[in-house]
Amino acid sequence: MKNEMHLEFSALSQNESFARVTVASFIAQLDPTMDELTEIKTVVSEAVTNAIIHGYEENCEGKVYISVTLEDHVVYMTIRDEGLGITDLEEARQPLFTTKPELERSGMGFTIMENFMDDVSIDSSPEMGTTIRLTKHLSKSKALCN
Amino acid sequence: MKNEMHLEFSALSQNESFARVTVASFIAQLDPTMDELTEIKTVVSEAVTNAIIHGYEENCEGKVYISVTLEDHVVYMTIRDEGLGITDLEEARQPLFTTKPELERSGMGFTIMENFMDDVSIDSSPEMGTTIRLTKHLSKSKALCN
Amino acid sequence: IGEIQRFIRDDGTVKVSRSLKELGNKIRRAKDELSKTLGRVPTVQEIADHLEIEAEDVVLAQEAVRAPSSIHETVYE
Ligand SMILES: Nc1ncnc2c1ncn2[C@@H]1O[C@H](COP(=O)(O)OP(=O)(O)O)[C@@H](O)[C@H]1O
Ligand SMILES: Nc1ncnc2c1ncn2[C@@H]1O[C@H](COP(=O)(O)OP(=O)(O)O)[C@@H](O)[C@H]1O
Ligand SMILES: [Mg+2]
Ligand SMILES: [Mg+2]
Repeated sequence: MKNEMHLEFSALSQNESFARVTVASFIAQLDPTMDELTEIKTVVSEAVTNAIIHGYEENCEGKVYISVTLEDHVVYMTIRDEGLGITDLEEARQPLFTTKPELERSGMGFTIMENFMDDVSIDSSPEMGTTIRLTKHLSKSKALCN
Repeated sequence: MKNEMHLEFSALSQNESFARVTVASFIAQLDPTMDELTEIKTVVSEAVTNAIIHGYEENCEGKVYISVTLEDHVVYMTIRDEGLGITDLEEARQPLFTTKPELERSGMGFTIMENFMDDVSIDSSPEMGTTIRLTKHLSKSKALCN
Repeated sequence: IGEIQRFIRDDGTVKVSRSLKELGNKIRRAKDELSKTLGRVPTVQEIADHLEIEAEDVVLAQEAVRAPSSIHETVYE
């Protein structure tokens, strides 16, 4: 049975925590392990932070869009902004690459997403903004009595 | 400074806890008391349950829409469905009135909303569905060091 | 009226941030305990059952004890 949710919120850094909790509490229905939840929350942090500081350069009028679909034991997540977009995607995805070194960015956002999720795909352009699609298959090896 | 969020999710009763926690997490930014948070969570439960069991009669394809705006210390919340609508609004708002006694409904949903929120307004029709607008002014008597 | 959940104590005037932090610490301890007894990382429902709260509330309280992360850094738990 399919279950979906869509979230939209102001591009304010104070909403990062809220975004993490919203996504994690939705996924909690599938009874993930505490580690899986932490990984997903971290990925949300990275993508939402990117939308706010790179996509919108902290313009609080920007909106961040998150969608999550749960089907069987798979999490399908999309995190989107209508901001500036990424000019060189291949370069952006390289570990340690950042266009904002003055903010002490680690440049590791995409690397983290790729490590913690099973699939990551990115669509981006100056006209459209940036859309990140991520998939994670949750482990099913839980206690037999559920 | 204004902060807003919009949430849409499938009309499934298993999403009720998710809706409560999502709204609570957003409002937590204003550092309410536990009573205020509990009251708002209860109101969300009541309105979301109404949308699912009365608005959509548990048709999981229905969508429930929640919007929350935070401005100064005021919470503006809207909970909406595009379901069946309420035929007699004055009657529906009466304490203990329910159109589903077979489900052991208490009929107290609207009464609870009116008790826990400062303002409750309802728009409903068979064409449009039901929209509940609620306002709550959070107490400002906080510690000076925050 | 309805379902009133009291987190830790009956003092409803306690600030949410403090109440959630206390619950968050309980969750941390529960996670450690269950990891030992189960021999693996517990699931969110296992922690929820242990503390007699809902899984979604485990998520909410756990965020309250996350080390403060500025927009400029991601902290790993
Ligand atoms: N949503 C986005 N909008 C515009 N540019 C982005 C977005 N997300 C990532 N980028 C670009 O990709 C680069 C790499 O991102 P990331 O790996 O998260 O590292 P960091 O955020 O530390 O710079 C960023 O420096 C930025 O130039
Ligand atoms: N979203 C809704 N859509 C359609 N009808 C509704 C909705 N919410 C409330 N109602 C109607 O108003 C009545 C009173 O609601 P409420 O006070 O919550 O009591 P209860 O849910 O226990 O019946 C319901 O029995 C139903 O007929
Ligand atoms: Mg980044
Ligand atoms: Mg009701």
